[in-house]
Amino acid sequence: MKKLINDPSRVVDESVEGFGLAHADLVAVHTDPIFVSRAGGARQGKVGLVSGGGSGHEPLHAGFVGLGMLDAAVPGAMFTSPTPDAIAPATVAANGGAGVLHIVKNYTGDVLNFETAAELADADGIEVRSVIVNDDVAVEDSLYTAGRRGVAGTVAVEKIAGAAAERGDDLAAVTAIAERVNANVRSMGVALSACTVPHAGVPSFELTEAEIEIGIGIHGEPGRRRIPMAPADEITEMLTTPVIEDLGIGGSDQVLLLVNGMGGTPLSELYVVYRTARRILEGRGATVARSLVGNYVTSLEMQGCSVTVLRLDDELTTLWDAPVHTAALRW
Amino acid sequence: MKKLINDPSRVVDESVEGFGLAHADLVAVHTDPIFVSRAGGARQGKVGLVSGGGSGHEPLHAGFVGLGMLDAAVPGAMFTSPTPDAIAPATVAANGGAGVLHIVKNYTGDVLNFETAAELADADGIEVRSVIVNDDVAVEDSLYTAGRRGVAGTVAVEKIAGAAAERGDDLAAVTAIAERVNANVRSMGVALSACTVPHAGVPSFELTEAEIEIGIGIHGEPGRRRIPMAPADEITEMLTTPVIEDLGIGGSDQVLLLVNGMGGTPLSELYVVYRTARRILEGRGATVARSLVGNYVTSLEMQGCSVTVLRLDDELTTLWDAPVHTAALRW
Amino acid sequence: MSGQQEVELVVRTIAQTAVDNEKYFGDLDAVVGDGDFGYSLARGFEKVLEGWDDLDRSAPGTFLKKVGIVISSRIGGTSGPIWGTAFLRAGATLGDAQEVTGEQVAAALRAAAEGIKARGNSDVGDKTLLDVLVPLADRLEQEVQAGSDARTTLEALSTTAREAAEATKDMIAKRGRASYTGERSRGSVDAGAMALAVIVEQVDQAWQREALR
Amino acid sequence: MSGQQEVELVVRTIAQTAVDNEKYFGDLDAVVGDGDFGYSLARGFEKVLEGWDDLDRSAPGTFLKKVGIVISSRIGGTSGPIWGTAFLRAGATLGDAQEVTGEQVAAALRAAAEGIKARGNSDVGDKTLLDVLVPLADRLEQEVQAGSDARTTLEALSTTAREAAEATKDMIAKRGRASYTGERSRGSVDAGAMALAVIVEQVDQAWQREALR
Ligand SMILES: Nc1ncnc2c1ncn2[C@@H]1O[C@H](COP(=O)(O)OP(=O)(O)O)[C@@H](O)[C@H]1O
Ligand SMILES: Nc1ncnc2c1ncn2[C@@H]1O[C@H](COP(=O)(O)OP(=O)(O)O)[C@@H](O)[C@H]1O
Ligand SMILES: [Mg+2]
Ligand SMILES: [Mg+2]
Ligand SMILES: [Mg+2]
Ligand SMILES: [Mg+2]
Repeated sequence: MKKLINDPSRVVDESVEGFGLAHADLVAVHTDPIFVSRAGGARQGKVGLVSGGGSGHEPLHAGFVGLGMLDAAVPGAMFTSPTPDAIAPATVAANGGAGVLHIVKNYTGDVLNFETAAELADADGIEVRSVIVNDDVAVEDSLYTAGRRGVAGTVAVEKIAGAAAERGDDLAAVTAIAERVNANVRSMGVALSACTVPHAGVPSFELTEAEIEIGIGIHGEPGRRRIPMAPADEITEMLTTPVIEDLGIGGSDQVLLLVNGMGGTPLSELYVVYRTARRILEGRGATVARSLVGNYVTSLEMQGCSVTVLRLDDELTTLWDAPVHTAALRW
Repeated sequence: MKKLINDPSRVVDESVEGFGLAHADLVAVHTDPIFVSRAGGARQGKVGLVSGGGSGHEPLHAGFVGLGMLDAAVPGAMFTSPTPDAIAPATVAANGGAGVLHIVKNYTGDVLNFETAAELADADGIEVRSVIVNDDVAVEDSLYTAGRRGVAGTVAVEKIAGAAAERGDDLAAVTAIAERVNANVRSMGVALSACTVPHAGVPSFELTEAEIEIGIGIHGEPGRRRIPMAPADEITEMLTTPVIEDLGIGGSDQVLLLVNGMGGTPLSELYVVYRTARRILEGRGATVARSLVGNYVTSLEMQGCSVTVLRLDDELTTLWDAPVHTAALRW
Repeated sequence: MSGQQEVELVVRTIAQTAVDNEKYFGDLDAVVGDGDFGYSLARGFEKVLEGWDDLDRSAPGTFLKKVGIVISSRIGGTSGPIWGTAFLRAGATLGDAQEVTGEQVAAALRAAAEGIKARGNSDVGDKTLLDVLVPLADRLEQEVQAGSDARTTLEALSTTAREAAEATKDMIAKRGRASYTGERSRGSVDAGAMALAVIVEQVDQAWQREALR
Repeated sequence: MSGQQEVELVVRTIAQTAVDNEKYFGDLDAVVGDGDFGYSLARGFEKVLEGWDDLDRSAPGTFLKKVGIVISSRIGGTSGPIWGTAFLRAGATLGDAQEVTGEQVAAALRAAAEGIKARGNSDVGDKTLLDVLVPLADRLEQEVQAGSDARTTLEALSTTAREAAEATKDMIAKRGRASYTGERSRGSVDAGAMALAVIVEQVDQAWQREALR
């Protein structure tokens, strides 16, 4: 394992400290427990948005703290959900008196820890709602499983719910918007290489030069199946088609297309994938009305990408277009 | 070699096509010869800015085409300077009647091809000036060498010269600003792993788990020396100190600190490096007035980073802060 | 009958085992999970050991509840809430009794298992630590009913735990991150299940060592 | 005396050699450079071959100039301008003569080398293709003065080129991307130099083949 770190047990602290120094105009970093909140604190009367989860997915979530998006982010250890004693004060920091929405990716650890934190905040008199993001079509959603994972679609939920909160929607309305985004967004990912969690020190799985993992999550776990390496167009097809079919995209749909890098893939390759994913969508009659290409929800240095499609409506488009000013997303 | 590509000889074309589709609001993509210009064409009376070079450094340069930065970018084959027959029409497209500045990274191929293109444009009646960016302190600058390379400092030259052109400076003034930035910016880089050029198919060099290359450029060539792997703080020291000393940073200096990823390094690690580079600068009495952390001038999927320091003055700071609206840099 | 001393021995052994096996438990989780289980458990129980002397030990049940609070608040991931709940429920079951009977200990273990089921929305057969914990609770009840002594009981529990942990190898994970790999989760033991087996074996041995002195 | 036919044989052989050795030349450049030399040369000379029939062949010099223009405009990197200049200068030296003498060919080769020096701000000893091209020009002058026939001359040039290319191994690169590695550029031959040697050998062989028919 070669990484630009000093000590596996200090990497999250040092990285978040560096993040805070680089973006002091946008965020304040709190330590012990560690969380990131907007510089200047919560805006009175605005619904607060808090997200968090294991580290290693940067820029998610701290990179999305700022105007028009999150009010606070809680980074856990690498790939490990943060604890309630960090989520609770972040919730307090995000509260402007109009309640707080927790945006939680659907992993047992995240769900449980946010649940406990919500109870703690509730005991402090803060009204908390939660939306569970579960956009990953690679995983079967049933009562007999842990359900679909939350992956790159989280960016869309955070951006659009953030815009709704910023324009003054109340907690119920912001929650409803977040749920609408989640209901209309789907993703699927591929890994060309694994990643190495610093405290593990070895890659999370081994792939030969001729193999890839399809249907991966964002925690270095193996995917649904291992298949032979294929040209970008074929891989893009394998990612895009399940997403489109699960969403039932067709005819007159307007969509947002997000091609997300897993952290170690050159931008040039993401645009190759984007080009083909877009063609596939257009081939079904859909219009790609908005696009995002880059590293947004990563798995450390993993090579690979995910394709996310969000079905838009006028309101979602307006909220997507609304101003955002964070370290990782800005317009 | 595993890459999200279809065909090594088509990767630049397909990637740039995807880029154009994703950012149609910002850019127009021309094919055969390939170049990228601002959507809507050149603004009359504004000095045009053109840059270019081998592909594989994305988002450089096409990601910086747009308001407040470049007017056109010319991507060559991977790590190969583009030809005059592409640079010349890009120069014509960028010309708003006030002349064009070529921003050229100091590589023999880039310099020669831009030179020829400038002659061609000149023959068409377009006044062309050039600034040669050479910020890499790893390479000795002397008459007996090819001189220092142009690396991540290019972003600062393009941003600041772009702002000067946007505010209406004439060609001589924009050129002078670009030269001032170049005179005050220095960089040095490290590789933890090599990169693989698609048409080569094998990594540009081999490193064991215990080795890194220090003083690398951005074309996968080996660095100045191979040293044992070290903690991030030590590596950061090895990158930052030569940069600071070459620039003579001290006392009351205000600086921009750019920690640039080589393409395959997680953002979290770049912030670990940023934190320490900033401490080193502050330890010398300098003030880090502006910061940029991310993948801006990359070497495909190489793991590693570079540290760039730009000595600011009031005018450079104002121009850095001026609005920019490109695919990769926006505020 | 067991008292504060015995409970402390058990908890201290659990904590020390978690710290000592950080790498092993992490590697188990890495096979089809995300590899953080060993790290999470070690960091959490480290905190328990660090704050050891300050834990409220007015009664075994109170002590267990305090340990549960440290765990829930200091261990991230799935393991914090799940293990925290187990300690909290066990502690609540014991109430403020100074000395507890075998039946009470069995009830506490059962409560821990039920707490995890509720919290984790999971059950026996999902390939989690419940596939060791529930057989453990069953076996403890049997041994208590049979009137076995501590030594016999702990040996029986060790055997049960090890066998149950090994048996998770053939299961398909239905809960936790391992479940995302579907069929591919078959063929390796569950990390939480095996950790519990190792812990029970260590408790057995620690008890023997203490009894010898 | 040589005419259009001989010049076409030489250029076609250069082009075919560049295309055939794409991988070899690229690998040579990859050692301390960026590995694109083979790709650049192959793509450029592919264009020359594609447009072969449309090239202006009114005179050998004109033909060389047209080839130089294709190369400058279609080969990126350092090689485009440098090889382009070589062809342009050689062509200009031959002017519009229909038949050229050995002296003229030698002068053209010398002009090519001088053109590269000027364009690349480089000279013999910098570990570039000049370290083969200049010895080649020297040797050609000698053979012409000695009145050697084509066969003898080409054999001599092959030997000179191969030796000169091998000799670049011990040099430190002072120009081109390889120079960035400083001392580490010692120990491997220069890509451009070796490419030139391979080309000369192929021209030698092609000439023999054609002469046999
Ligand atoms: N829903 C659940 N109910 C009970 N136990 C679970 C559940 N999910 C996971 N586990 C147990 O937790 C272990 C993994 O813990 P941990 O690595 O902390 O979880 P994660 O990394 O998925 O958040 C598994 O080996 C399993 O024994
Ligand atoms: N300044 C120079 N003058 C003459 N020849 C040069 C010069 N720089 C490089 N070369 C030659 O060009 C070869 C590399 O060509 P190429 O790979 O196209 O260059 P690059 O990738 O550096 O732009 C070298 O092996 C050397 O022979
Ligand atoms: Mg985890
Ligand atoms: Mg090159
Ligand atoms: Mg885990
Ligand atoms: Mg080269």
